[in-house]
Amino acid sequence: MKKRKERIDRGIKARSGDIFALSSYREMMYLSAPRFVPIIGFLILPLLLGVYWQKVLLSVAVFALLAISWDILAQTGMVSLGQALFFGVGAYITGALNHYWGVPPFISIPLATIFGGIICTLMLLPVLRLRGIYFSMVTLIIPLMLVRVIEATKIFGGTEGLTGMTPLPSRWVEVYLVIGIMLVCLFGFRRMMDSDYGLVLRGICDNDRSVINAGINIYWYKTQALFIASSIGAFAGALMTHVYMFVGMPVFALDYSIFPIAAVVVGGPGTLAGATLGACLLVPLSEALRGFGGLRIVFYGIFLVVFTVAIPEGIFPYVQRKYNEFERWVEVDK
Amino acid sequence: MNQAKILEAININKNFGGVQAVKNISFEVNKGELLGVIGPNGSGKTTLVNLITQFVRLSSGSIKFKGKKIDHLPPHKIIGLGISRTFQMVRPFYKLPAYKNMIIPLYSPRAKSLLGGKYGDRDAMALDLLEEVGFERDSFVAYKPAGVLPQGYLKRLELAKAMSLQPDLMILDELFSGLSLAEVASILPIVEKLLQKGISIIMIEHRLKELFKIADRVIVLNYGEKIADGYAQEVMESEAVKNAYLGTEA
Amino acid sequence: MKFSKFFTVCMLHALLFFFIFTPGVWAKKPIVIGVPTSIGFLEGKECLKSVQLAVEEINEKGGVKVGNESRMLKVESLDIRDAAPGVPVPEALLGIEKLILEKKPTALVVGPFRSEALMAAMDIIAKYKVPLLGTIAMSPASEGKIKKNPEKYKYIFRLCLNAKYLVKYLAGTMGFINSQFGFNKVYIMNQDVAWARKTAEIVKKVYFDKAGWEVVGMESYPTGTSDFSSALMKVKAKGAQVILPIFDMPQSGILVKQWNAMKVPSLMAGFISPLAGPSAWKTFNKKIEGAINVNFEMGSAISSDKIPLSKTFVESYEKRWGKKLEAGHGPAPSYESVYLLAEAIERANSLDPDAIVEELEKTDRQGVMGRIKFDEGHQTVYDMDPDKAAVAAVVQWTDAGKRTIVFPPLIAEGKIKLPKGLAAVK
Amino acid sequence: MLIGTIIYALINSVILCLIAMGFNLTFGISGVANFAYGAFYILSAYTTWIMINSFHLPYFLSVIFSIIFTMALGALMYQVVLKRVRGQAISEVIATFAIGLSILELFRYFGFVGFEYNLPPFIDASVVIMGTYVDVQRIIIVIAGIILVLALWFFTHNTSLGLAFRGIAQDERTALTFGIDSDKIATLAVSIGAGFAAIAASVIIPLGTISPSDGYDILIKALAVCIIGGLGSTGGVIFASFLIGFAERFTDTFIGSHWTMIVSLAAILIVLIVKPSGLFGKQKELEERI
Repeated sequence: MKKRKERIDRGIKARSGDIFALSSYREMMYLSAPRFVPIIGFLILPLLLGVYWQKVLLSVAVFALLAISWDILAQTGMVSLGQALFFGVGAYITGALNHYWGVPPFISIPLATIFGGIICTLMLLPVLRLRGIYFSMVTLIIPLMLVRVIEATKIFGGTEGLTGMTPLPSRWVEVYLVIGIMLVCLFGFRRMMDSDYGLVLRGICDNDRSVINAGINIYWYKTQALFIASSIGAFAGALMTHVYMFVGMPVFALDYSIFPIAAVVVGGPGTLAGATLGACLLVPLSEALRGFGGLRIVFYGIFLVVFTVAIPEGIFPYVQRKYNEFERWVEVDK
Repeated sequence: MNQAKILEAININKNFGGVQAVKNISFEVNKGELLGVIGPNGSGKTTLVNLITQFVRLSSGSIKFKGKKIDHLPPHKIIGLGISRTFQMVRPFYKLPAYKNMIIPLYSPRAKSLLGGKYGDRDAMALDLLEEVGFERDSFVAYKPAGVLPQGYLKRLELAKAMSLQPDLMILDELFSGLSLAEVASILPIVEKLLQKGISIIMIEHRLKELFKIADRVIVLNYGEKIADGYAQEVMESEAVKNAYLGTEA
Repeated sequence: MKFSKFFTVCMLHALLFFFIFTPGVWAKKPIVIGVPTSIGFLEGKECLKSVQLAVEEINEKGGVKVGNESRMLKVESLDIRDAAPGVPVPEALLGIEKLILEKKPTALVVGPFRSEALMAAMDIIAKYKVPLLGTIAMSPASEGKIKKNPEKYKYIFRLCLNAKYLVKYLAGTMGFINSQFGFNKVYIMNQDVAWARKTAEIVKKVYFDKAGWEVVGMESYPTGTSDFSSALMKVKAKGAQVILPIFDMPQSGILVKQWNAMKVPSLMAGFISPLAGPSAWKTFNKKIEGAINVNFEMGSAISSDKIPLSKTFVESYEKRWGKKLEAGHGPAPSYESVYLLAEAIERANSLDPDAIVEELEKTDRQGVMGRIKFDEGHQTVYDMDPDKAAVAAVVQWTDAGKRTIVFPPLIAEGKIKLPKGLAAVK
Repeated sequence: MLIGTIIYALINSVILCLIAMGFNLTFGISGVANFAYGAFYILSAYTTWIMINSFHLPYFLSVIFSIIFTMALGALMYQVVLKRVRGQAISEVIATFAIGLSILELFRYFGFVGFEYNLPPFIDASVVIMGTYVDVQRIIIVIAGIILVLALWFFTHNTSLGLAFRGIAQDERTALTFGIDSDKIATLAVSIGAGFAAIAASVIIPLGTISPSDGYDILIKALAVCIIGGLGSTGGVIFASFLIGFAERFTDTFIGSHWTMIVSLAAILIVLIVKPSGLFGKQKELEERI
């Protein structure tokens, strides 16, 4: 009991007064290690890995982005079953820009990020007024139907898709660009969700009446969260388009919707770091399981069920707790 | 005594799929007074609050606040105009420290405009407000997660949240329910202080004794209808009220 | 008791023999043949089994001679799931790359289902220089890519029918029907995917429009369609004598059932994947009499007395796996591809990809599908004469659940019979 | 042509209605959105197939068995998984979706693909209705659909269990005070929903073949109908089925088959913009402005 109390104190002091953190070398290490270890790890990894595992790392980062985007939405009370919508819209925008007008990737990707966000937000705007699972149902359906629309109208290359996108200058640019953006998103949005703005977003999920009662327009905040999340997803899609030099109907695939959810559920919802951790565990695991073919998806399903039912908090909170407990042990020794 | 009416409800009705929860009620709240609303369970009191703040839409009738119609506005706009309410069921953000619970109202557009278009130091403001409602500043109570606080503190927190918006009209929905006598006694002065500041209050309450101590006027609801309206003493003695409400409750 | 003892002793001896006398073979690592495809689908499943069959046959005969020693073949398969709707192409590509990098195969066979996956995979294959003998994806676009840059993409070969030859066969069948019965009104129904749509368009352009047919309707169906009543009513209303379907989705079975239930008096002649295998008779409850279907390659769930190898293949497949071949597209060329590869390796006498490719290009083999030769786009040449090129087979379901090859004439076993209610115009 | 289209539109509508009914029922009563619905549909078809082909049971018995089996599985899913996450919408959705995914992919993995996996029609014949050939199986579907709707109506209005269902559907908290065990009712709701999926599969699958990927299509169709009709409203489901059913067939005949999907999508988007809770959606919380 006493120990637990100490942990809470540390949290508040560390957040409110930087001076405290500077009091000892040890404290600084303690506070900065969780941030610097993953950053340095992600920056060094590509140098150590072969071409194939670099591709896997790229997938890790892309799915981490989608998972972060999912988690932001979920924290605002919107459970999406269609991250593929964001991914696909981003992918098609950059694909079309590049294919029809020859816009270079470094302009088309940011454009796709912003306009992808706007388009997805507009598409889902009517559902924001509804509580409950409507949002999930609609997000599940829209990407699958968009596929059919593209199939039927034959826009953007129809079933064949568009090929021959301009690739990024080199695979190093690919890997470091996506890792960089992922780290920025992870820490930036983690900070945002911890700020008072994020508090309002999380408030909407916990108790929307209470937030309305504060005179805050929750739809406006939901719209903002939706825009942020869909922009992240659209960026991931846009980047992948230039990596694979191809955009087609599979960008709306169910995989892009299920993977991120699995990553968040396994890593631990509500922290963004959990989402990233989940992607870091699941994507390589999925590579290892590749030999099992379709059984892999079955494993996912079982994983998801077990985690939602038995370990709903996920891995990250557990790791976090362990990390804090370790430090407390040392203090008592002194 | 001809004070300006701050809130005016004219013939408001509410249907819930065939059930008439509020029947043709009219009433008004004068500036600076405390209006008590009483009635047995299920008589439509909470629905009335929801209708005023537009958490639930009117079936018919109209509501005016400071002379302007508000029944077409969404709830957050109404709250922005200067009506704030507390909930009967308090549902704070359990994981957050108590003072962080105050951040959301302090982050609202109204709080911003009150400070002249800037957000202040919200943490400090939150602690100040909490002190006002009885969170001792020297203790750690304000820093504890809301989930571990006793009911009395949660109600105070709810009150502080409503106060943080510096409303002109405050609606307190069963603020005292579930509290001990001592707790009620310690919160009552806070409400009186609000009245002194000139804030009008609608108070929905089951604790008649405490209510009548501070209420200027009282309206009584039964089965969605208003059966009495007047000064506290008059209402207490009205036959209809005794039959419908006091009689049944005893 | 005695028998089991004897049996155990035998087994022990066999094991001993295996360990003592075979190191010469096993010292050298086996030659790995990679099979990256969609194993969760019928065609993929049967292709893989055909490859395994061929590998076992070759190993039984002592493997492949490289230099002075015989080396065994070994199959490494990986499910790239590219045929499943909703699996992203990058996901499939990553699978191929993984197979190449981790199992170090000498060559790949079968390959992707979807043409866009094949097109994208070509770059990876060119990068790692591993020959691919594709047997599923059909888009001629890959040949164009090879012709444009032969040095880079020379590692890609295709043994199965491509869309161009499919058109040739469909047009040939239609011409045959026209000359026999004088029919000239057709309704084209195709699945809304690239290869089927293109095939339908090209057949219309190069054959129907020129030969004076009237195309009374042309409709593409998105994957997942479950009701074809509108089109079938139109067929009847407009008096089309022939329906040309081009479908490879499982739901196309509904079309056949509905065609039968609505008693549409037209000849169903084209490609519907569920009709290819022998079990279709049972699947469709004996209601498919008269339907004509193209089996894309001789040997893929069909055999002809005139090509003995095709009979051997179909029979040994059934013997090995205890199940008949059902896929009308893929198994025969998959089986053949292993033999082509083995021969090319022996001729090249090395495992160097460029040497193997050079020998593969020289391939001229009388196999299951007829005579196999590659053109400059590395596509197996298909034609109507099994002694000169590879052949496909147009098959009609007759009463009693038998399948008769009706086209091309050189291997035909019977004449086309008209369904009830439809009479020849001539 | 027109009459034929109307006849087939009618059949199509009943098919959609059958598909969506179970999903809607489960949600209406227990508030559980069973995203494993499509998987149950496919699972029951495979169960029937296995019963017929591996255990050589008569067709009729196999169908009955598969319906009971699917219902038991639904109840099991509630007891083992959903009970523990009850009330947490996120977890419910994820868990049921994941279960559905596992079931479907497991079938695919074990090689349940191919055209031999199909069920024969109950009666293999066709009749002529107003000049249009219709197979008897489709007529059976229509009859089954009508019977199910009537049975459901009778059940919820005349039996005590059915009344308890309606009680829970209208106000769970009050129902609890009357001694209705909400866990038991929810178990039944999921189970009956699964049973509806099984019945739908038994009559619809004989039209075509069984394939795991159809499971996703079925879920999507059910969702589309429910979104348009209003989740939890039986009348809404029936109305929406007819709306989509007719729209699909008429676009197919008069515009082109590949436009059918777009019609559905457009319908969903328009309904969402005009009346976000669906045409007949009348959930209490949706009446509030939140």
